[in-house]
Amino acid sequence: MDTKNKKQHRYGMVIDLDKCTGCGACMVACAVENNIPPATAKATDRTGITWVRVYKFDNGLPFPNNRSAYIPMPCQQCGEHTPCVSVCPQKAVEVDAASGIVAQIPVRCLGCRYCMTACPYHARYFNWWDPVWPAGMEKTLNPDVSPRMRGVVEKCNFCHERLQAARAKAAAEGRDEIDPSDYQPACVEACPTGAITFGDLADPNSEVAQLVQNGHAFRMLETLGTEPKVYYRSDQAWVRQIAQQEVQKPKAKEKVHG
Amino acid sequence: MFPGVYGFTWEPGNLIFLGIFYSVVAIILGTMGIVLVRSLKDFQSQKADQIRWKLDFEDLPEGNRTCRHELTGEFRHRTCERGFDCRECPDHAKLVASKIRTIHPGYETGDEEGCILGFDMPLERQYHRGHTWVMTEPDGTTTVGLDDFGSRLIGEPDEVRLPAAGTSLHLNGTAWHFKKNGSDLRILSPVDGEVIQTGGKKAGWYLKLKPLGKKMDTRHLLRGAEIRPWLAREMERLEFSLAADGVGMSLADGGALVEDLSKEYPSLDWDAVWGQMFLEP
Amino acid sequence: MDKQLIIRGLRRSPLSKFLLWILPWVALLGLGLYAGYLCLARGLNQTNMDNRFAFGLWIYLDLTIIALGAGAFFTGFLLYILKKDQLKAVINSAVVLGLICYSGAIVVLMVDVGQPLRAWFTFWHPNVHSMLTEVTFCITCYLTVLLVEYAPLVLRNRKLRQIPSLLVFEFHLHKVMYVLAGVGTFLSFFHQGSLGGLYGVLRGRPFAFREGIGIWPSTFFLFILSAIAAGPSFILLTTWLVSKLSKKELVKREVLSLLGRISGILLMVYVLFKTIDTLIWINHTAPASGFNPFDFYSWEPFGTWLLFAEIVVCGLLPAIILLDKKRREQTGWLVSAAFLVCVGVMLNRFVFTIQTLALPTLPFDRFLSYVPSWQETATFLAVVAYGVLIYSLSFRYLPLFPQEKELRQS
Amino acid sequence: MKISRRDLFKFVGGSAVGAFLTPIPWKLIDDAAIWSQNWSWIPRPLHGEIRTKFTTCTLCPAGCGARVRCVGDQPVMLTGVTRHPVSRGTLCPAGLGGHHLPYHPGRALQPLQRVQKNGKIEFAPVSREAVEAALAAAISRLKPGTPNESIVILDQQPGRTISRVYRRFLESVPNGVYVTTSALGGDTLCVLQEMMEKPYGPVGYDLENTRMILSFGAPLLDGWGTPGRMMEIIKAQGSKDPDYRLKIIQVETRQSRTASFADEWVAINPGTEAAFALGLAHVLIHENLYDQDLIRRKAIDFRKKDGRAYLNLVEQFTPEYAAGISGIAPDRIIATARTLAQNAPAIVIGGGDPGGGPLGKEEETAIAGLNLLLGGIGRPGGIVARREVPDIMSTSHHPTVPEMEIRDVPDHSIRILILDAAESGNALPWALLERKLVPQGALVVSLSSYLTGLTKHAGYIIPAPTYLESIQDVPAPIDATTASFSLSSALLTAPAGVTEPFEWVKRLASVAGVPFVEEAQGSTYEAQLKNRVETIYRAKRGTVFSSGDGKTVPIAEISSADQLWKLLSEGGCWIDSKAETKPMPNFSLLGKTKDNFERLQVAGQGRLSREPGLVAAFGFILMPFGWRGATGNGQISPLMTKLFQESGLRKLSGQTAVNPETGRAFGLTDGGQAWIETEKGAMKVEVRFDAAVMPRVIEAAVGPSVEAFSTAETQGTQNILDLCHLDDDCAWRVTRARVTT
Amino acid sequence: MVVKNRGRLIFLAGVLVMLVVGWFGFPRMLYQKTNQPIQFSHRVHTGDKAGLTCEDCHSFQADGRFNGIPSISKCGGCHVGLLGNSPDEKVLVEKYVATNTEIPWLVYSRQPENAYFSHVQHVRLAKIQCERCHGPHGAGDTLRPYESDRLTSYSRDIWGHSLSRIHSEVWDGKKMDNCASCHEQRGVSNSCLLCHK
Repeated sequence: MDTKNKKQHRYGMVIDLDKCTGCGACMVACAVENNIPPATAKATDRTGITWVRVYKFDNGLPFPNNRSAYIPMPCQQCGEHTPCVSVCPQKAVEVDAASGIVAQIPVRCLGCRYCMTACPYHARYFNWWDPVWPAGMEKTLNPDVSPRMRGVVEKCNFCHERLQAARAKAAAEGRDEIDPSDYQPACVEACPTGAITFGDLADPNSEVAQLVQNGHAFRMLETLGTEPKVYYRSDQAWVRQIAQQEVQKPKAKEKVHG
Repeated sequence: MFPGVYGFTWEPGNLIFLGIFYSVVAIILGTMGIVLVRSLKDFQSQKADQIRWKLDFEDLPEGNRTCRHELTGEFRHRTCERGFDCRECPDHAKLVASKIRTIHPGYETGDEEGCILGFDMPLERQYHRGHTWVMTEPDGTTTVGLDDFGSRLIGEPDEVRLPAAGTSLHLNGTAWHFKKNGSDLRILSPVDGEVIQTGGKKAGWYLKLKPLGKKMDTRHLLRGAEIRPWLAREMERLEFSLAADGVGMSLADGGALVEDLSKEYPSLDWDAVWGQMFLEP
Repeated sequence: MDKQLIIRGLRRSPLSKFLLWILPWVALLGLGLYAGYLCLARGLNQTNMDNRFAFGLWIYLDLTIIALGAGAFFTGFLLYILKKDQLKAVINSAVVLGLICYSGAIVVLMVDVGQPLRAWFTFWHPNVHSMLTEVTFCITCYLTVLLVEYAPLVLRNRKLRQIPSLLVFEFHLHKVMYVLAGVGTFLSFFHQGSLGGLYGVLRGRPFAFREGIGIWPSTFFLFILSAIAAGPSFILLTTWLVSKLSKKELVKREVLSLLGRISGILLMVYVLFKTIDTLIWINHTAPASGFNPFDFYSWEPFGTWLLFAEIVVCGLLPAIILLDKKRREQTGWLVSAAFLVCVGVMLNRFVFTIQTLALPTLPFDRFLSYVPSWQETATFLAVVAYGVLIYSLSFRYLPLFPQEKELRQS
Repeated sequence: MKISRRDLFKFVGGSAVGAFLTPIPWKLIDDAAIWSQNWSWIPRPLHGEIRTKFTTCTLCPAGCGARVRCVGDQPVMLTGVTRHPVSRGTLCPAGLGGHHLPYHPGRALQPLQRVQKNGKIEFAPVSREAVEAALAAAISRLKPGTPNESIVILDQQPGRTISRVYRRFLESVPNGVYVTTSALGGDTLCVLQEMMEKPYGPVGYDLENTRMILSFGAPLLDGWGTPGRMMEIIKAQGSKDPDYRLKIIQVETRQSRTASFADEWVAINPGTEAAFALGLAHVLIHENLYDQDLIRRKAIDFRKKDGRAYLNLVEQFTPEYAAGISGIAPDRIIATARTLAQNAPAIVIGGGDPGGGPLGKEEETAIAGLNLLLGGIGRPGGIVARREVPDIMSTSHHPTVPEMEIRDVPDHSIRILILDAAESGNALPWALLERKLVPQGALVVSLSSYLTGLTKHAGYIIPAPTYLESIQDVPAPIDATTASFSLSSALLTAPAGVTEPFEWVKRLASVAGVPFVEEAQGSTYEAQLKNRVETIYRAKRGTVFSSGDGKTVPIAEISSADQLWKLLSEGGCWIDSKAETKPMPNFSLLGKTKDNFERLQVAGQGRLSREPGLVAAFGFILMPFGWRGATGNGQISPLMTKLFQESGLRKLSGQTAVNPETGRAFGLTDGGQAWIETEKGAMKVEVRFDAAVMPRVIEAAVGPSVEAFSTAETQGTQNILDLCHLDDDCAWRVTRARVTT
Repeated sequence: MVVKNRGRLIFLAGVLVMLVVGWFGFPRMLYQKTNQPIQFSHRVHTGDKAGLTCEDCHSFQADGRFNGIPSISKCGGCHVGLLGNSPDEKVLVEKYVATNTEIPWLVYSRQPENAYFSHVQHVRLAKIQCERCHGPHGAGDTLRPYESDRLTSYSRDIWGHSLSRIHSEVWDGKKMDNCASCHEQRGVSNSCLLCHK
């Protein structure tokens, strides 16, 4: 297998916010696929691990004109100035040249969490606890993904193990390139409304590349210049607007509880 | 990290960063290596005593490092730079050769023979700044002992550790140890020599030495007219040292030290005073 | 035995009083060690840090004490390289403070990282583009240097000095101190810088992000400047404090003045550059990332008062005091100004650690607060206690202030 | 030779230097790091042959197909089955984690008895025989013919083979009553059938062909009906001509997921759905937008006859009048009615929130009336008839005990209550069941896999196998337009101590000596199921979907009943052919019940209208809400912490939302704590400010508590449902509450 | 007796003792030896007698997954009864084949959970011989005892037999460095994700 002469892929996704109902299937499917343990009793939305987190956001108007939408935030797989890669002191993070996927290798990670402070998307998660599954449930772990230990950072890698499986399948059939239909991340597969489209952005004929071209597509925090490979789209102007408004100003003089 | 180790790339960034790092490590290790080699060399050539004296001497307050030629008035103000070792001092040699020696007036005031400022300081002996006397015996050996000033400062020691016969002593190295009130005091060796005999308590703690070379070199020792001004300076120093400890004690002219000073003023920091007076700060 | 260890001629309180003094610090250290054990054995869930507040009290502590510890390298630099011989009076104390700061920082870092057993991977597989790699390399090398610098001090202890081999070693070690001071200056210089770079390179945190000067962000240099400005002030402050606590004169008054003057000059330079940097950030960097710079200050209590306090109250003001000869000669003014300088650098490190993380980046993010857990606080306090203990022991048994004996006798 | 201390030092020093020339330090440093990468307490996945199996999800009545990825025989992942005729390739989040349920820490693994120990309720092990003896004794004490002394089996997934067995059993004992819960989403359909003069048979929503849905709080996009069906419609929206896209209007107080996703969200005052529905009817009639032909021909109470006709009722509900009650502007009511008429075929769906409880019968009558006015019954894109699953023992052949909804069961009448393990996924407050029990000495037995929810109130617990541990049949979902039948297979062996409900009923019958000795005795559950499959096969209707290859073939192409059984037990699905359009019988727009005119009139004033002063006194209206699957009494995968605890995507029990302005006016803080106090009690909750919440309403989540994922506690010690006011018709949608800090 | 340079000799003795301990004693302490459940002769199976190739037993699934050590059913395919007279075969037939129990083989080249290795890509696409990594394992008559690191529970084959990691044979050692250097030689990417899961 000579990766040098192989096609360079840039896997990415387009998430249609008009189709996301915020059901959370992606989060559960992701956790099942990637052997993410259930939370301990003390975990919160700030210490938990969900490689793809669905946020709710609204148009900021008062009742009854308030409207809200949901936005799934996996690792945005930044293609330029990838903030987490350059900060990692021991190369536990890198951009995979063949796929464009930002790789996080927990067994290399020393748990300094610098990458987490660097990531503006909060798409990186630290294992504050050792993973614990209820007795017996560890039998349901996915053999293609290794469970992590406490003290390391982890994040979405577009279900890279599925890319591996697709490559193995291609190799078994004597092919050098995978069949694109063999590689779909778990969240994409699980999304009941088909809100997530996944594919190779480098292939102009792919569905994702077309969707990106078709207008109404945008990326989060584009002005930072990190060139994420996760795109969003919405036909609703307010959704597009709010997703690009970088800082939400504090509302009145609310007391904030963290 | 190293070429050949997985992950190493020949990128300029890598090379610059690691180059700097290795240089720093090399400098630190190299410096430490040099220190170790030098220490080992000096330690093996038994220069420890010499170094100790060098360091101690540098630690002495400037007033305690007065040149002997200032005592005699040849200089108005002069600080010794050589650890009281006049043997190689070109100025000393010059001054001795010129024989222009101003005799301190005190010498002529007619102290009792050998009794200077109330201390028993026989003039046939030569004295070291660390309050030891040296007397060259007719048989070519040399006797070394604590001078009267020193004896009175210490009084009755709790313990004395004399060197065994055969031990080589070096100038300003340790001659013997006194222990008193928990303080460990080193008495500096006034000359180079090999111990051939030691005298116990009854004999008044002395050492008999034979020269290491052909002849005992005593050029650096105080003698004759230098003794009185030196003692006067030592009295001053003592008073100063005691006063610093907050004791309003006065050694007015004519007064003499009692036999065992530390007994009289037990509350004083004698350890510090002895350290000062025996040149062991 | 205790008496035998105290430098001849120095006055130290009776052992019982000394033990009474260190007892609470030992207790605090014990508590902190227990807290650290909890964090290592059970994981960092013992802290109140979280995915959003991935850095907390510890990193803040780290940045701060390293900034204050800059006094060590900078004094060494002034003394050994620039031959400001007057500073010989405080160099030993500065070395001890530096050692405390750096070793404390490393110990806390080892608790702070999730997998300390793998920390050495940084050496084996270094990512030279990471500021943290630079930090790691510098901090380990500089700690080694500080230990080597501290060694002669320890060897000067009265009892250890009796051992001839150690005496010789100390003698030769002292002779090469200028080399170590030079290396230390180089390392610490980069270390301070890379700590500043740590935040300055964070493109994803537009509040901290600074455009580069060469390959470095401006914070790289500002941290160095602020650290070397604060370092002498910290030495001044600690010397004054130790002198007050021990009721002894430790250094000559003009040494303190000199420290103040150096601090003042550097601070003035720092304030100038900090102001320029802030203006560039307001007018260029932040808008370029798509942010209104003043939005960052719209979350109470992190208002613009912080910026004012940092640059004017704790920057310009003490700089003016320290540069005024008349005020500098008055201990009250001198010490207060030094205090302000230290507060200023602490505030600066606070803003970069805590405010940076508290501010939302995503439009639907919330502003977050964070309160350290008792384990974090105890570990933090243990470092303080560790510092006090090391300093107390060093002060008692080692020749920290060469002028002390002289001043006592005069 | 004497060895001095110095020698020892030298030796140690030499060793130390030497050590660096050996692998010891280097290997140990490396091994220590490797050790930290392979801690023995970090579980390792099973490795083995990867197999794909198929089954049907039984966690709610939706009946979704599931593809099971197994390592050896161990299921490790569930995904939807592409082209599955019921679920359309989709699994909901609860279904995605279904394979974790056998390992849920809250499982009951042996028969348990509720005991009081030191004033605390505990569950102590008990023998199965003892439970059976106690029940047999209680059965023997039941006096035949006394309707206020009944034995009830509560079945939340009716239509299964076991449901039939239950009914047979109840037929054999004195005063047996077979009870189901009000099926959310199906309520409108049930009421609609009651409004028909003659039985019309089962009906379903033809969502695929409709152009508009007006939903009264039904969580259309959040686990309603068969979730995959609605999702498929959303999925297809993009490729449709905008003019023909499905338009959804959600009428709901809360900005639910459906409300935020819908084309329009009509924020309605709590408990005033009837007013809005009647207001719409008023506009439809006044603007002649209704199906005049149908109404003229079939409606029996449309004309103004005795002043109590439908028209008289509707007359009162002018847009202005309805607006005053529902808080929706008259223009909006008129516009909505027009939109409904313009976007024919349209469907109006009632139901309500799975946690907020069902709408009342009156509201459902008004909503069903809208469907009738729009003429949406029996035509494509409306409410269409379907056939029953072929069953030789269907009720028409063998009269058994009637099916009754729990809200229709007289209060204080149940002496023995048996809870079936199957879940509807919707909330069911214990207070509702408690009200139906005799005040003293009622015996409650739960056939449950988990020691949670309603089961916590049972006197005895008989552990039942959980999902994937037993073979079960899955009947057609309530909203389906065609009947379907599939099987869930036993991919895992149930643990010892667990009893299949069928076996248990058989044992109970024999212990109690009831004449339950028909073909069931001596048979196995599997045989019963096979029997049913055979019946389907013999009916020769419909098609069969095979999960393995994703193909659908007519049943005629299946060679034998055994082959059909094989296909179904490998996750296949039988789908009935479309029912022919049946002529509609006459209907009453007010429903059959005599006093419905008055009842609707009252209901039209809104649920809180009876004591208007109290609203002001209490200040807040408490509205519980939930998510089907997580509000039920069953269990959800511990991994659901991702949606609740670890992301805030869904609210946990004890979390509430209020409008920021209301919150501030009442001194509440965002993220702070507050007490909700109602006539039933008080509860401490966490308050979040949300601009989408109606002023003066406090929305409280009916969800799992944090402990529910790691212990036997499903909903914590206290549940917001305990605070809710239960209406006479067993609705608990709105409750007056006081909120204080 | 006064020996000249006594101190130096004692120091050197310390060094020497440590060298012996480190290079000879330490490996014995670190590694735990376990015998395989039964002895198996690869040579008998691959030689003229049975004539099997590696892939006949260590086969691939259709989707490219590597089956690794064959399951007992594979053994049972031939060893229904005794084919020879070796005592190990007797154990195989009686203890494992007859009861359909899997043999608890200890896999010499077992990689940790976090490593992903695709046999199919190496064997089918890159056409690398089994011997490149497994050495002459397939030609052996016996199975050597399995050695595992007490600290990490890794097979000794991962670090390689020589503790210095200076290996005389190309297949000795299956640490990441070994994989990486071969990848480097062949111009294959050394991306982390390629081999970590």
